[in-house]
Amino acid sequence: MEYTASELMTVNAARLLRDGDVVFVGVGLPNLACNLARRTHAPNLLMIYEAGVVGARPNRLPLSIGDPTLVSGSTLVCSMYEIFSLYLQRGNVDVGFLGGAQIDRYGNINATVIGDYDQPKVRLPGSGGSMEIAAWANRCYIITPHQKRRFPQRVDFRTSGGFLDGKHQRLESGVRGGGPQAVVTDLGILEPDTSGKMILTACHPGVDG
Amino acid sequence: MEYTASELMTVNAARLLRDGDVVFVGVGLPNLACNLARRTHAPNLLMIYEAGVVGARPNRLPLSIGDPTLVSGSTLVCSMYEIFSLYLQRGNVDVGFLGGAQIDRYGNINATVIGDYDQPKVRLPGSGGSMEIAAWANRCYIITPHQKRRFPQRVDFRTSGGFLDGKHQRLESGVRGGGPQAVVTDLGILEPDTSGKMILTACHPGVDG
Amino acid sequence: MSKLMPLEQAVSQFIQDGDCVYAAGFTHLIPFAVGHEIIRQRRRDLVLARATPDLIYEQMVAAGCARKIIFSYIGNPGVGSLRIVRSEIEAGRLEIEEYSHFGMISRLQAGATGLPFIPMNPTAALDLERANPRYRRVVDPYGGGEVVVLPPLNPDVAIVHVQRADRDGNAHIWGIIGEQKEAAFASRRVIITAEEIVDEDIIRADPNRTMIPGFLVSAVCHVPFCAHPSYTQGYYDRDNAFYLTWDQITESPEQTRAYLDEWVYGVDDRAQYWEKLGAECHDRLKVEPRLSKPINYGEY
Amino acid sequence: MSKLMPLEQAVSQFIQDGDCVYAAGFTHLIPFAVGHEIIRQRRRDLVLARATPDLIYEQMVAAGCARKIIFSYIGNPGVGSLRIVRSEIEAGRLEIEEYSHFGMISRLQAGATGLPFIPMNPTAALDLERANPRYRRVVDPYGGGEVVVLPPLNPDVAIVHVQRADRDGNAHIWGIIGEQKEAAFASRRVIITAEEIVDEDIIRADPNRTMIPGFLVSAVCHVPFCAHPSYTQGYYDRDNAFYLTWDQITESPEQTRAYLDEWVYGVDDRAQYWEKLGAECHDRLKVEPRLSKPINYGEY
Repeated sequence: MEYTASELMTVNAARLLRDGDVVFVGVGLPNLACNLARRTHAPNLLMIYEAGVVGARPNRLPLSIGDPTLVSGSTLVCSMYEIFSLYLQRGNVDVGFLGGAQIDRYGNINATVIGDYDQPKVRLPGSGGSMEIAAWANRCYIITPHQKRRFPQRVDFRTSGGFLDGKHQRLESGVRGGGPQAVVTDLGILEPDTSGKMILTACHPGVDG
Repeated sequence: MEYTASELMTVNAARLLRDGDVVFVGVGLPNLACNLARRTHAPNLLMIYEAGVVGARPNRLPLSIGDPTLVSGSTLVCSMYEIFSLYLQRGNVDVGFLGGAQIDRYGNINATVIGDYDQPKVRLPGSGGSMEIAAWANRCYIITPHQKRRFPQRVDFRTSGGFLDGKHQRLESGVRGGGPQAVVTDLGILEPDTSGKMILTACHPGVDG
Repeated sequence: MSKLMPLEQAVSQFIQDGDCVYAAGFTHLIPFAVGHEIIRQRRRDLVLARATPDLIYEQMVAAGCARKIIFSYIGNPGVGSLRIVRSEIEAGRLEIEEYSHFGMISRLQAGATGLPFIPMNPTAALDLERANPRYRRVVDPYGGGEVVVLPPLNPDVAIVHVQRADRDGNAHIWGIIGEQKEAAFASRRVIITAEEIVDEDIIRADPNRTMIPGFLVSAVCHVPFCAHPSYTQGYYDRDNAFYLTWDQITESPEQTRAYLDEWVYGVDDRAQYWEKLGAECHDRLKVEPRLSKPINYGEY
Repeated sequence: MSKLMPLEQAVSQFIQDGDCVYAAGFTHLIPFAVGHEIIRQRRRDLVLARATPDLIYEQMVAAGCARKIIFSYIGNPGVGSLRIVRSEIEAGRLEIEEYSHFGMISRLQAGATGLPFIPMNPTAALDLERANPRYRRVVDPYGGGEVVVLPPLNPDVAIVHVQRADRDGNAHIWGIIGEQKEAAFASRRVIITAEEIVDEDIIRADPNRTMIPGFLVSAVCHVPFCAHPSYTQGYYDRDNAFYLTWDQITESPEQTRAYLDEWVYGVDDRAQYWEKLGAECHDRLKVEPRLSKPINYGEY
């Protein structure tokens, strides 16, 4: 059977979802993974979009996170303040998906800037919803292509916090969510060890671990 | 022409309203006064009810502040948190009406308790919306029958603040609203002097000032 | 996942002695049928939270269900006082925790949004702040002034009556929407009662109308006329006459007991209660239709 | 009191050089026609606030209207980066003030509700808090932990596109409702553009649908297709193709200038712009109806 790296990542991300999970969905791969999970092992998966849509049933693949196909036929639409406060901050979100330009070994993510913040080499899009998703979703999954430049020792800017400088630091910080539970790449899956370091725990077929 | 004391109070209260005023309306006499003003000199008066109704056009006299006749045909309905925050706290309310069991000479009102708070002689209904209306509406009008027991030197409990112990105190407190602008009774009208004391400025016909 | 069950089961399963209960609804949609079922199941030591305790909590207090009330206005709206609640407080037999409306609703808002406290602008009326130690002050870190703050209210159970819900608990509410949404998100468990149980397609045909998502909900109960003597916008009118009658009933403890015996203990459920109210009452509370215009969501 | 006027007049009268402008709408209802009119009227030194600057602010930045942007995500949603905004920031020619989405929207919420600051739970990602001095911390007076706080955002002008409004500015919005309400209440002036101007009876037939009350509104403008290449739920689709095309256009300054010359400076108003888009585009963005069911408010 043939498949692309992206299809493999989608399948692996879908497998991390459990039936009944409330998922804060982004567009692209997480959206595909959620729809795959909902049509296979997790029929009661509830998809929430940061645009304020709950229980979407899109008829087409949305380009943007605020596509009208997410709204028509959904269960509930609310304001952005509500989706971030009543749903995410209140602790009603089980799973969040994250990505970014740089990810360090503790799952901290940079989506803001390469180089210095005030004189950036490369200005990236910034946090969007990710700063709070990383903090408050019960479980976070990071999806990213496995390129060396994406995995520096230390990210240039912590847009969203993983285990900070070690799992104890996240616990001491008192944020409610459990932090990154896995990094899904096109080569395999990394999971945190007891100290919060991301360790390769699965290699995809044909990859030399 | 014959009229009751209550009708006279209604007319006098209506006269205090200006065209275009946004009024936080209570049931009973204030509701009548607003409807009278809207049908005479203030056609653009906007009535807001603490139940969350904006621009009501009641077909009948509502018994309660949450009557369904206030909703059908109104301009906007929102939640209680919104009516108190987006409208009242934000400074969008021009006029509030207040009443209470006791009113002191500085327009402070007691609607909470006669006697000691922890061992009350008479337990009254409490603040409802009045604590914030008194503070944040641009102008407040107090409507009350003119009975001696209602005008003590000092109220047993300050449910809502008028000029406190003098106009300078209210100014120093930094609350946004202008405080009580008049007390309308069945005998006449009292208005604050420069120190914030309520002084009889008008006597109704037949009343011996 | 259907959560549809009889109200009797929902109360028995999700409301325990000692719970903090928030029966939502500002004048509108007050879930009287649930109050009556709680009385019939003889729950005790409840902490009853509501901005306006109204007749529903007065009846529960009269029946001995409550240890404490949390409130912001204890009157019979448009009529006068709540005689029983008032005399129980004056006698020192009912614990109180008191706020202004905005304070009460702000506590729910903090509870619903997961905040440890919520700020309000000061009002210059300090006596309630002094009387209730939950009111505190915090310095504004930008201007140097102060704000008044309150902690979240997170009831054990919210009871929310709605016009229509699907079996999963997704609920449409219109008319006065008071604090239903905030109460549902703030509480650990949510019981929904509905005038109508509808197919999820009806809900999904107007997602902007949905105020409560089903995943928060523990039980969905089909209880037509649940709100009487309060009302359900578009379904039946407020029974203003009963609010006036209640003022007379509560003039004596005997009359109050007789009312509870006949109208609460004496009926099995809301269907029997409504039947017993009779045709004159049904006619009086009937409402002619006044429909909104449909809106177009578009087929995308 | 009718506030109906042409968009040209509304922009000329209510948007001044140096103003802080909030063009509302998360993906949905983005008021592009107003952005173009601002470009045509050559406003300068604007502070452009929006959670997602999107193409509307990129075009205004390219046209030289902006001194600064306040934002939480500068991408071309679903496509990639906003090349011009990005390069202006990298070149140090555009001042920035940056938040997360929740921080940005919380500032509007504080502005809309009249609070001096608003609390959020900490996120453990400290770099943005350090980079933007408006982020501060306050000790929770109940638990001893800390909250992150932000001050209110009170723009000079909010621009809000809606499905329908009456002449007074009372507006119905459905579909994604992002931050329109908060932006309107937070701002000193509000410009409403509407796909349809309707009789007030249409608004009053469904008061729970009204998000913005007319008394906040300075101007109401009838601007069909105002949102293209964004969309209006139920009226026309998002022009995803244009979002992809824009990514190519902005590969060179010449192409960008040519676009502005042809599609902004080269047309008088939105009606001409829409006409110029042509039948193929109109057809592509057409939407088949999908109607909500009417609800019953009742005749009381």
